[in-house]
Amino acid sequence: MTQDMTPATPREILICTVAGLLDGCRCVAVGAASPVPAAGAMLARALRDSTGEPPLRISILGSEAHNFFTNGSVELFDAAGQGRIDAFFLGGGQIDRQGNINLVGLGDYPRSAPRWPGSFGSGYLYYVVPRVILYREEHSPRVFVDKVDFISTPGTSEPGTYRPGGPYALLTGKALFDFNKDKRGFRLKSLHPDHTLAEVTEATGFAFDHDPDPATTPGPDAATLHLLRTRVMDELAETYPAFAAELRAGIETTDRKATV
Amino acid sequence: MTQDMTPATPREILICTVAGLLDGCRCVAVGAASPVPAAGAMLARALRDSTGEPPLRISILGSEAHNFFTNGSVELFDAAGQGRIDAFFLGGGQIDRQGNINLVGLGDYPRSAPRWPGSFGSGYLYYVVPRVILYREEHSPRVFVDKVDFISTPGTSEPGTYRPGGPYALLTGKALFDFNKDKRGFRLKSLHPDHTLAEVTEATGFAFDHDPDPATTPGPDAATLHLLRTRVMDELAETYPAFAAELRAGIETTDRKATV
Amino acid sequence: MATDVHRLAAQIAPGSSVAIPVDYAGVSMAFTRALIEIGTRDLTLICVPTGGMQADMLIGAGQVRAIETSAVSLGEAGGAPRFNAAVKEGSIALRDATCPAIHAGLLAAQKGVPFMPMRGLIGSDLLRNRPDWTVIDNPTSDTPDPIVLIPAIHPDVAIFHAPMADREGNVWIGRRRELAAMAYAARRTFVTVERMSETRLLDDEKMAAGTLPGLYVTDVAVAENGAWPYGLWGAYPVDQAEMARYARAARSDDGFADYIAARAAEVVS
Amino acid sequence: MATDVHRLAAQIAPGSSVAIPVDYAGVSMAFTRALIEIGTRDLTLICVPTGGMQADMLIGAGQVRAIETSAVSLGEAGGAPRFNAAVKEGSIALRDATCPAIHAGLLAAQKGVPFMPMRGLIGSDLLRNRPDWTVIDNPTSDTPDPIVLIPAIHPDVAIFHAPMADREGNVWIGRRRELAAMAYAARRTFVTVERMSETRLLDDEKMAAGTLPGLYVTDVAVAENGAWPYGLWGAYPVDQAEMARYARAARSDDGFADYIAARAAEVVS
Repeated sequence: MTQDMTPATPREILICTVAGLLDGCRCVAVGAASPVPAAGAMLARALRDSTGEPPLRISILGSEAHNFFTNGSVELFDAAGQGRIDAFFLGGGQIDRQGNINLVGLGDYPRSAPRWPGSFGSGYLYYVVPRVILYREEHSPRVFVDKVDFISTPGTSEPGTYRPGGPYALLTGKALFDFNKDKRGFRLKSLHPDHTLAEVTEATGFAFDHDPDPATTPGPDAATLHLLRTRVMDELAETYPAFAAELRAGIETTDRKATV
Repeated sequence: MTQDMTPATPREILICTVAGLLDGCRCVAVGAASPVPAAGAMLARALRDSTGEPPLRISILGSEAHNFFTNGSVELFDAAGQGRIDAFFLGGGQIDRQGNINLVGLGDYPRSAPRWPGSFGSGYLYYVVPRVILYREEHSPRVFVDKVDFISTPGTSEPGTYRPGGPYALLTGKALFDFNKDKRGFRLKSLHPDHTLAEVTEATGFAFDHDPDPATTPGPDAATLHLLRTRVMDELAETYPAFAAELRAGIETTDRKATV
Repeated sequence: MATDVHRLAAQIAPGSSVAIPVDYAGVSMAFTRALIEIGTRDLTLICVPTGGMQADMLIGAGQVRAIETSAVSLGEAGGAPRFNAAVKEGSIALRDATCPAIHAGLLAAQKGVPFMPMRGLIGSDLLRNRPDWTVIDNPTSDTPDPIVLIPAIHPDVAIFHAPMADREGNVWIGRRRELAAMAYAARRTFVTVERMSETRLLDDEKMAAGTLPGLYVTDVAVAENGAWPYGLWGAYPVDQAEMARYARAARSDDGFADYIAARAAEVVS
Repeated sequence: MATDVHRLAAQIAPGSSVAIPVDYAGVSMAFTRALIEIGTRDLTLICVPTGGMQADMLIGAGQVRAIETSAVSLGEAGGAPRFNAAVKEGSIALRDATCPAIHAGLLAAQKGVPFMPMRGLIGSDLLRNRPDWTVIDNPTSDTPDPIVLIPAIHPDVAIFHAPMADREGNVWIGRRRELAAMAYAARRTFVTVERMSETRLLDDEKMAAGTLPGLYVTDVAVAENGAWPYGLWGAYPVDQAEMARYARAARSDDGFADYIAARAAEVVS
C-alpha cells in the first residue's frame, strides 16, 4: 500500500501537524468553518483508534452529525469552563507578537473598516482551554502584526488572573510556532517543506525566537498518510464536501507532477 | 342540580377559600404533598374556564401529569425568579407572629429534636413569589408560636432587601388571616363556620389583629360547589386518590347527618 | 398564513430589545420579513450569541438602533454587508461581546439575579468598551482574583422559528436549548413554526424533553419554510444560493433595497 | 448484573462527596445497596436538592460524615428516621440549604465560575449557619442591595439511575435535567440504567433532546429495577409498601440493621 502513494501535499502536512498537536487530548472542539483543524482532529481520532488508545472526542460546532452537545450553543463554553475541552482552534484577522487576537476589525473601534464578524467565543475560550491552537493559513505581515488594532482576546494575562488556558501553537501555511508564556512571544518550531527562515521572517510582522537553523516540519509516515486518505477523507467528505474535493484534487496534481 | 346538594364540608370550604385567594393569578405552583392547595388551584382553574377568563396554569411539583416544566426541578425556582409564578403554598412546623417559618426542627440547631425534613425551597420562594399562601390545617399553639426556633425563611425583610414576595394569607382549619407587611403581623380576616374568636385566640400562640366581631369565612355558591364535586373531584382523584376518597366520604357523612 | 406572522410582528413595539438566535438554531426569517414590511424602528438586537442575515436585513432596513452580539456574518456567504457598512458609518450602537457573555447575561435574567460572574475577558478590548461590565475582586477567594460580572439581559421580546407547537403554546425546540434560554429571559416570546401538532407535546416523554412550555410563549404562528433561506435542523438545509444572492445584492444600498423590494413583490404576487 | 453495579461502586473513594438526585428524578438504589455492601465511609452527600431513602440508608449504615441538603424525608412514608436520629446525636455534619441554593452551587461549577449570586436567604437561619455563603452589596446596583453568593459545588461523584444508555455512554435523562446539572458539575458520574440501547441516542433528534452526552459519564452499569423501591419516571411507580416497611424498620438501630441484613440475604440467595 505504501509504495504507490504520492507524497503528502502541503495541506496534508498541515493536517498531520494539527493531529500531532492534539497528542494526549481527550476532547477537542472545532469551529464550524475550520476544515483543516477538523481534518486534523479526525486524523488524530483515527490514529488513536488504530492504536487502541482511549478515544478522542471531537465536537464540530454547528454540525449536526459531529456534535455531541445537547444543551444548546452554551454547552461548549460550559464544558470548557469545567476543564473538559483540552484543545480548541482560533484564527484571527490579526495576530500579534504577544499572541493577542483581533477578530473585530481594523482602525479605530467602534467604527472599524473593514469590520470583521466579531470575537465569537474567543474572549472566553482563549483563557480556559489549555491548548488553543492558532491556525491561519495566510502567513503575511498584514495578518501577523506587531500590535493588533483591537484585542478580542489577549495572548497572556497579568499574574493573579484566572488563566488556565492560552496559546499553545501557531500554525500557518509556512511554519509552526510554539508560544512562550513567560517571554510572551512566539518561537519558530519548524518550517514547512520548501519554506525558508528568511521568507518567514519577511512574512511575519513581529519578531520571534528561532534556532539559527530551524527544523523542517515533518511529514506523515505512510500509515498516517494512508489513514488520512481513506477513513479521514470519507469523514471529511460528509461534513466538508468542497474541502474534501479540493484536498483530493491537490493529491492528484502532486501525483501527476510526480509521474511527469 | 343545586337543591339536592348537601352543604359544603369544612374541607370543601377550605378548598373554596384557596380558590378565592388565587383570584387574578396566571400561574400557581403547588408542592407535591399539598392536596388542599392543589384542589383549590384546580377549582380556581375550573372556575376560570367556566367564565372564559384567561386560563390558570397549575404546576404540581413531582406530578408527571400536572407539571408542565421541562428543565428539571430548578425550573420552578427560575420561573419564580422571573416573576412568572404568582402564587405558591408553604406550610411550616412552626409559624410565628412575624410570619417566620420553621421547617427544620425544634430545639438548638443543628441538633434539632425532633428534626423535620428541612427548608425545601422556602428560603427562596417566600422572597420572590408575590402571593405565598401559608397553609396549615392544624391550628394549635405548638404550630403558631410567638417565635420560631429556626428561621427557615423570614416573614419580612429589612428595607433595601430584594423582596417582591412574601406572606399573603394564612389559612388554617379554623380561620383565615391576612398579613400586614408594615405591621409585620397577621390580621384575622374571617372565622370558618362553627369556630369562635375565643377559640382561635386560644389556639394561636401569638397576638394578631382582628375586628371585634370577625366575619365568617363564606362558603361556596351552588355552582362552585357543583364544579368542585364534579370536574375538580375527578382531577383530584387522578393525582391524590386517597385524598379524593376522603373528601367524598366527608360529603357523604354530612349528607347522612343532614338527612337524619 | 402570512397574515398570522404579521399578527405577531405587529405586537413588537418600536424601541424594543429583541433576542434572535444563532444561524443554525432556528431563525424566523418569516418574522424578519414581516418586521421589515411593518417597519418597526429603533430596535435593539441581542444576538444569541451571533447574528446573520436576519440582523443584517433589519440593519439594512434602518430599523436597528443598537446591537449586542459576538459576531455578525453570513457564514459561507461571507461578511454581513449592511452590518459592516453601518459600523463604518457609525449609524448603529455596538455592544461587542463574546458568546458566553451573552449566554451569561440571559442566564442571569433566567435566574432572577442582577448579574452572572464570568471568567475570561480581562485584558481584552471587549471589556474596555463595555462600561456595563464590572470587574470585582472575587469575594469568595482568599487571594486577589479579578472576575467580570455580566449584568442580566432582559430582552423585551424573543423571536425564533421551530418545527412545531401545540394548541397550548408548547414548542418543540429539541436540543436547541438556547431557544429556551432566550424565552426564559425575555418578557415576551413569539414563535413561528412549520406546523401545529395535534397532540400535546408534553404528553410524550420523548417530545417533552425537547419542549419549551407554553408558560414562556406569548404567541405562535405557522410559517412554512419560515427559516428560509436559513435551514431548520432536521427539516431543510440552508439555501446557499439565496444566501449568496443576498450577500451580493446587499453590498450596496441600492442592491439591498432592490432585494427587499423584489422579496416583497414575490409575497404580494 | 449485580457485579456490574459493584464495579461502579468500587470506584467511589472513601471521603468522596457524592451528588444524588431528588426522589422522583431517578435514584440509583442499586448503587446505594452496593455502596452499603462495600462499606465506603466518610461520604459527604449532596442532595439535589433533597434526599430520601438513599441518604437515610447510607446515614444509617454509618457511611456519611456530612450532608448538604434542602430536606431529607421519605415522602408519604414520613420522616427519614436514620437522618433524624443522626441529627439528634450530632453524628453527621449538617449543611442545611434551600433547593435553589444547591442548584446555584452546581450551576457555578457547570459554568466554571467560583460562585453564583442568589436572591432570598437574607435574614434566615439557613444563611446564619452557612459560613461558606457570602453576602455582598450588589456591585451592579447604584443603591444598597445585599445579595448572597453561593460558592461552586464540585461533587467528586454524581450517581443516578436512568432508563437507558448507549454504547458511547450517552444517557437518556428525558426532562430530568437536574441529572445533567449534577453530571456537568461533578468530576465523575456513574449511572445505572434499566437497559442498554442498541442505537446511538444522539442519532435520533427526539432522543437527543433528552440525552446527557457520554462526555460527562464515567461509567454505566445495567441494573434492572435499579430505582426500586423508588419509581422511575415513565417506567414504574414507587413501591409505597416497601417504603413504609423501611420507614417502620428504620425507627430503631436494630430494625435498620435487620432490614439491611434481610435485603443483603435476598441478593445472595
